[in-house]
Amino acid sequence: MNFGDFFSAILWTSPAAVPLLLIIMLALKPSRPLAEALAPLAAAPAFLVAVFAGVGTVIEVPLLLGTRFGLTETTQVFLLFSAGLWLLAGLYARFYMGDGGPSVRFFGFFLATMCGNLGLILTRDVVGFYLFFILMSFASYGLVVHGGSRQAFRAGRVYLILVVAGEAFLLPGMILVSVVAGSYQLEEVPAAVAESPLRGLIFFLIFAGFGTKVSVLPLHFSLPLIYPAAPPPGAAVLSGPVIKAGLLGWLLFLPTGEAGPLFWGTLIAVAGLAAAFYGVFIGLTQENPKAVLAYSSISQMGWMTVGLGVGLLAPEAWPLALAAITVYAAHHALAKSSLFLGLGVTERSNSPRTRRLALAGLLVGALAIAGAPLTSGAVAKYSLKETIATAPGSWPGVLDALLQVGAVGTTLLMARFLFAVLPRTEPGKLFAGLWLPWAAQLGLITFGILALPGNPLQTAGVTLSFSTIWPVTLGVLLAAAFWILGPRMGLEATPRVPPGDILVPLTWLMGLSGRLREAGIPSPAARLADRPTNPRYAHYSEKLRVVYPTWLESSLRYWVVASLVFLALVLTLTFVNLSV
Amino acid sequence: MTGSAIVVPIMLPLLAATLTFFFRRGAITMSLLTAAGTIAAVVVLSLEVMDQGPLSYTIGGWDAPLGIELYADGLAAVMLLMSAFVGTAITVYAAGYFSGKPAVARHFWPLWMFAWSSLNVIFLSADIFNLYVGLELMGISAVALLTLEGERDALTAGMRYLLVSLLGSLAYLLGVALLYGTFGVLAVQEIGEQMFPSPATWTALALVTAGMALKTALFPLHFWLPPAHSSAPSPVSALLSALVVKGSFYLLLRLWFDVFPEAVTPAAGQLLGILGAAAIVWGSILALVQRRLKLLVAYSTVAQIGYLFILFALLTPEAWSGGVYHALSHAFAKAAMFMAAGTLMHALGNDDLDTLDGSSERFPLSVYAFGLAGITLMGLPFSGGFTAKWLLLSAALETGQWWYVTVVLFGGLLAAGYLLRALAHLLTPTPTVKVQHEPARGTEATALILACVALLLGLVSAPILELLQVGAPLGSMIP
Amino acid sequence: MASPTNTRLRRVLIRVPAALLAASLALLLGWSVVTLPEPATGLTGLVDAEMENSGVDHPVTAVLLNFRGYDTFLEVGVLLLALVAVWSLYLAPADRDPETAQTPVLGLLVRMLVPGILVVTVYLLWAGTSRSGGAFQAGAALAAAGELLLLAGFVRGRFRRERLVRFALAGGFGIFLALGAGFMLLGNDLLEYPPEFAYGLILFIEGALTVSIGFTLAALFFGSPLEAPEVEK
Amino acid sequence: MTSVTLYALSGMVVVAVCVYGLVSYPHLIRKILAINVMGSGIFLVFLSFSRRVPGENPDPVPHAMVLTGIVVAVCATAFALALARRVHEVTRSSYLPEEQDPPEEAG
Repeated sequence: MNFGDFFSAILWTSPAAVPLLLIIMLALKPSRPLAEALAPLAAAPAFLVAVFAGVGTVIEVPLLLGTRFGLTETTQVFLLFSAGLWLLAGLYARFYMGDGGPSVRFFGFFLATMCGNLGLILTRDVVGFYLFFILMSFASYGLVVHGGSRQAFRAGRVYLILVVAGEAFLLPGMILVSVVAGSYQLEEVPAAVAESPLRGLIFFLIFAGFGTKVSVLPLHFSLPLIYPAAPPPGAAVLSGPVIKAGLLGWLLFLPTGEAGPLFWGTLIAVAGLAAAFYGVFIGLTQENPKAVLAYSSISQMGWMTVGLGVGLLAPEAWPLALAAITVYAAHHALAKSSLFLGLGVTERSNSPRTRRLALAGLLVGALAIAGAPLTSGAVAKYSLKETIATAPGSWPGVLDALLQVGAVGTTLLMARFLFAVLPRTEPGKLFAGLWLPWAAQLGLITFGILALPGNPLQTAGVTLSFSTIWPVTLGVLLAAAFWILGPRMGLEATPRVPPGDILVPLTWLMGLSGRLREAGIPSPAARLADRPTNPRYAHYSEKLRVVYPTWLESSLRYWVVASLVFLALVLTLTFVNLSV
Repeated sequence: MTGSAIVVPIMLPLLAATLTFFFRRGAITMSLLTAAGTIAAVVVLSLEVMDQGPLSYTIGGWDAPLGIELYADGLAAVMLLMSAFVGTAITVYAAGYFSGKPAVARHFWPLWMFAWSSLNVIFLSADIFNLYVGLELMGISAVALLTLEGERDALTAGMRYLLVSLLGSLAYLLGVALLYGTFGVLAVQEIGEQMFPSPATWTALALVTAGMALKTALFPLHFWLPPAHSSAPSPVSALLSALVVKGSFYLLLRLWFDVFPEAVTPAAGQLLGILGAAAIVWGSILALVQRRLKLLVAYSTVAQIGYLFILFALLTPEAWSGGVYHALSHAFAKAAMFMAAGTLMHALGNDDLDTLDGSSERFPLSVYAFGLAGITLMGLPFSGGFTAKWLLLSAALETGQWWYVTVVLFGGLLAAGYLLRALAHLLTPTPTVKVQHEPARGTEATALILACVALLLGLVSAPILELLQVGAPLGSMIP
Repeated sequence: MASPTNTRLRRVLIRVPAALLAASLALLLGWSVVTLPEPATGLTGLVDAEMENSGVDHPVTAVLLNFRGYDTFLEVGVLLLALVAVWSLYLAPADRDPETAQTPVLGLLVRMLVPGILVVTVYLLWAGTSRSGGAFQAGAALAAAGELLLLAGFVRGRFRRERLVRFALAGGFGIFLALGAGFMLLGNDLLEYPPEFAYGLILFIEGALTVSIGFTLAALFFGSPLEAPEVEK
Repeated sequence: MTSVTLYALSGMVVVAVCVYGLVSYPHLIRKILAINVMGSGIFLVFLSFSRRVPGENPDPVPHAMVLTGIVVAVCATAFALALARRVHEVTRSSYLPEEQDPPEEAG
């Protein structure tokens, strides 16, 4: 490896290596102050790589099982918005967390999650992607439980269960992918998967494995718990770059751009639609603004999933779908995390003036999510609409209508969010350091469209079409009507669904046998659970678990037995060779 | 003169063995110098192998088949690196461990130097009879090290181990006799080239394989291992579990892939694979019910050895590399684990799991070492064990042998079960932790460093796997 | 306790399968021997061709100390290892009290035999270069002299001049090692001797080995010269 | 069958008999003896092979191997006997702990 290679290896690995280095520095007392000062800027190298490093170069780094780093046009966009968000959230967190032990702990997990997130975007090989993905998933746990409350730990537990479940699909999925591709290179994956006889299995494993991160139904139930539990900068990165990593996993590992069974695209599109509307309906019943945002994320990820489904249905138009999904992902990451950062600002606003300003900022973010004209949301919706048009059969008409209806729902959901924020005040110290990153984000959401390639005026123009204006208007009108008329008609008591919705029956089911036992009803499950307490069963269990194995083991130790086994092995090995 | 580095890992420990036998003082210094020299030589050798491909070295100026040659390919280099680094750690740990026991230490040093050189003799030899001498050197020194402290359990375990070891070696020697009778040469490479199936070669294969399976403690021939490894002095437990079983495993690997490939049938490989899978399950089940920490760790070795044998059933480049990588990372992790367990046992008087409650408060470094080593044994991501399991799983999926996937994954879960059970005891807070002896200086840190290396092996797999591909028998892996 | 019947049953249960398996093994081994390929090949031709370069006249000695000197070198290592291993057990020495051990006949016999054995030792050593014999045979004879002396109570297992004895024990291996590796500094391979000195060097090494082997074999018989330690925990 | 094969066969029979002894007699000294004699059986096989090679002189390489093997076997046997003695000193038994002392062999 000559100097130039070495230098570029350093350059390309720095986005993942710098956070790791900072974690080590945080762990060691002497270097801790320096690390604390630098931690907010840990994503800077990634940002620089995203801006300057360019697409197409792939360098090999002799780490892991031989990993490769590089960028494609898609991952460049992912890296750009992810690194940007990590930077903003890092600066924000520096001021939000203050100094001291909790801050160090938070930044430890923050940096580890960042390392995983940025690493998986940059890596160009299966093993690297998988390992960074795992690092990100497990490190996020620390962000979730940071508050240390009982709810936080419950959320963390639910989150971990989903992560481990996802693992169970991902590990075999990833290994299968590399086996069928005969290579660890990501570029070769989609085609290899499409041609493999095992493609159905691989498709399922990848869909479910990354689905836990994307929050596809019914694997969505951790989101409404973890967003409220995490502190605002943590929730911002979880809802921004982290959740998009699951989407990136789908984009990289599913056989996109290849002709595959129609069933796959249909399944994904339907799953996306279900999540899109389910999120809105359940979200409207939430009281906690962060839970509302979580359901909004479920819904919005659903729309991106629809885009992917359409892309699979119409492989020839895949570049268009890919662009739409990428734009949508960037938009949603920015807008959603801006709402979380804004929530933090609003909570700490200590004067009516700052509070009004903060609410205004939230309104901008909410409008962007709703897809109001001149926001990034409108651009995202527009590109999705273009993609939908490429779908085969009667899909375009149906999907287009649903997209517009969905936009009404999203607007209502955002209104629900704003109403939920209004009554809250928790005065605290408000630093400029909280305002500035947030303001930057809002600027990106609104003016960022001007930076898109093409004529800015034209881009602004497409966001002003009838199909973007009417859903938002209708949504706002409906919300206003509800706000004004609701109390008079006694409608303020909307139905309440606990955050995590299906989690409630799930936990109930898991606790069922215990409850039945308490009620005196024996069930097979209860009997199983009862075993250790029943002396007769305990006896058997002890025998099976301890006595028999120990007895068998001690009989194997008899010299006679052991040496006869040895002789038998000699003879068997000979005859095994003979017989073939 | 190029390539002379190859004799250093053999001659330097032998020189140290003679000197430490002869002089009462300075044994630790001599051993540390040996360690440093061995590491330097092995690193140089590995770089040469990486650079120039497999190396041969003629001894006495006589080429094979008349003379004996040393041979170093990627596999040998990786094994030498393993023995050099783990051996150095054992040297450092033992210096602390035996500091208060001059009468035991006096014999420990020459015996350990003999054991160390015997491993390197085996890793480098390209002559089947010379390998027999190496095996006996290893067997006798291993047993003598085990019985060093003269405790009752260790003596009986040592007696059993010696009988096992001699039986295994004699089976091997009989195999050598049959091979010489058939081919009239002793050089590994020549026999490999001439190999053809015949009753004598089948019998030789069976004898050699069974002998090495016995010495490597493959289920159901593992009966001698748990008593031996658990009753030995802690540095010896570490070196037996980490290195000595790898010596005979290495020999088996060499013979199957370099000597016998023309005579082996897939069915024989499947038999070993099935025994390996059984070892994983059986070792784990027994580890789960142990009440003593060192026995638990010893049964974990029984289980982990199972992974090594799966490669014989899968027979792809990935499986071969994965098996060897498992041997490598297990060496570091298990040495660390036995060292940590030994420190705790020495400090708290015994290694009953209940006695060890709360040791994490007094000996956090040892408990960290135990936990980190556990990560590798469970095969969690970013550890050396993960790399090994990834490769084994790839091979199992590639060859469509699904049930090995289940066994490997299930084995990871079982490992988590027994290790977490031990860790739960170590982490249980208790008001009174009675410390009988303070651990010697450096012993805790040594275990921790080894455990960290076992983890790091996951991060830097690529260069090691690349080295391993030099002269690999089944071709190269997925790039 | 097991009743006699029970024990007999147990014995049958053990020995019948053991006999059956051992018999199968015998058949297997016999079959392998009978079916060995003919004509057999060996290394005779190669050894004969290289005899003149080996420095000695007897093919077995040439193989032992030159062609396969590495095996011999390691085997001397095994010998030293076994000694350390036995000593590490701290067995009480097998000393004899001269008062009880020595009858007049034994005393006289030993006095007469030992010098004779020493002569035989030297002869065996020298003979090794041209016919059957060599360091091991000579060493074994030397060891027999040592054992006779011990059994007759002339020497004791716990000796005083420990350094000297240790030198005699480890010297053979040490000299072998030093010479074998030392010539590497001159650019030779390991255990490769300059041809012009080969004969002398081999004889010298054999001599040193004879002393060490004799002492070691005797010492294996003697037990440990060291006081058993207090239990060290 | 040539006399050479006969030697080899008898070596193999010695090995098999010793294997039987090693398996079925629990006394440690018997086991050690069985192993030692088994080694001799293998040496016999080696030596018979040295005469299989056509030609006037026997193949010297098996001789050398046997000489080496004998020394190794002596070492192993010496250590095994010493260890058995030590085991007897400490446990007062000449058997491995899991083996019972059959009456006819006790004492």
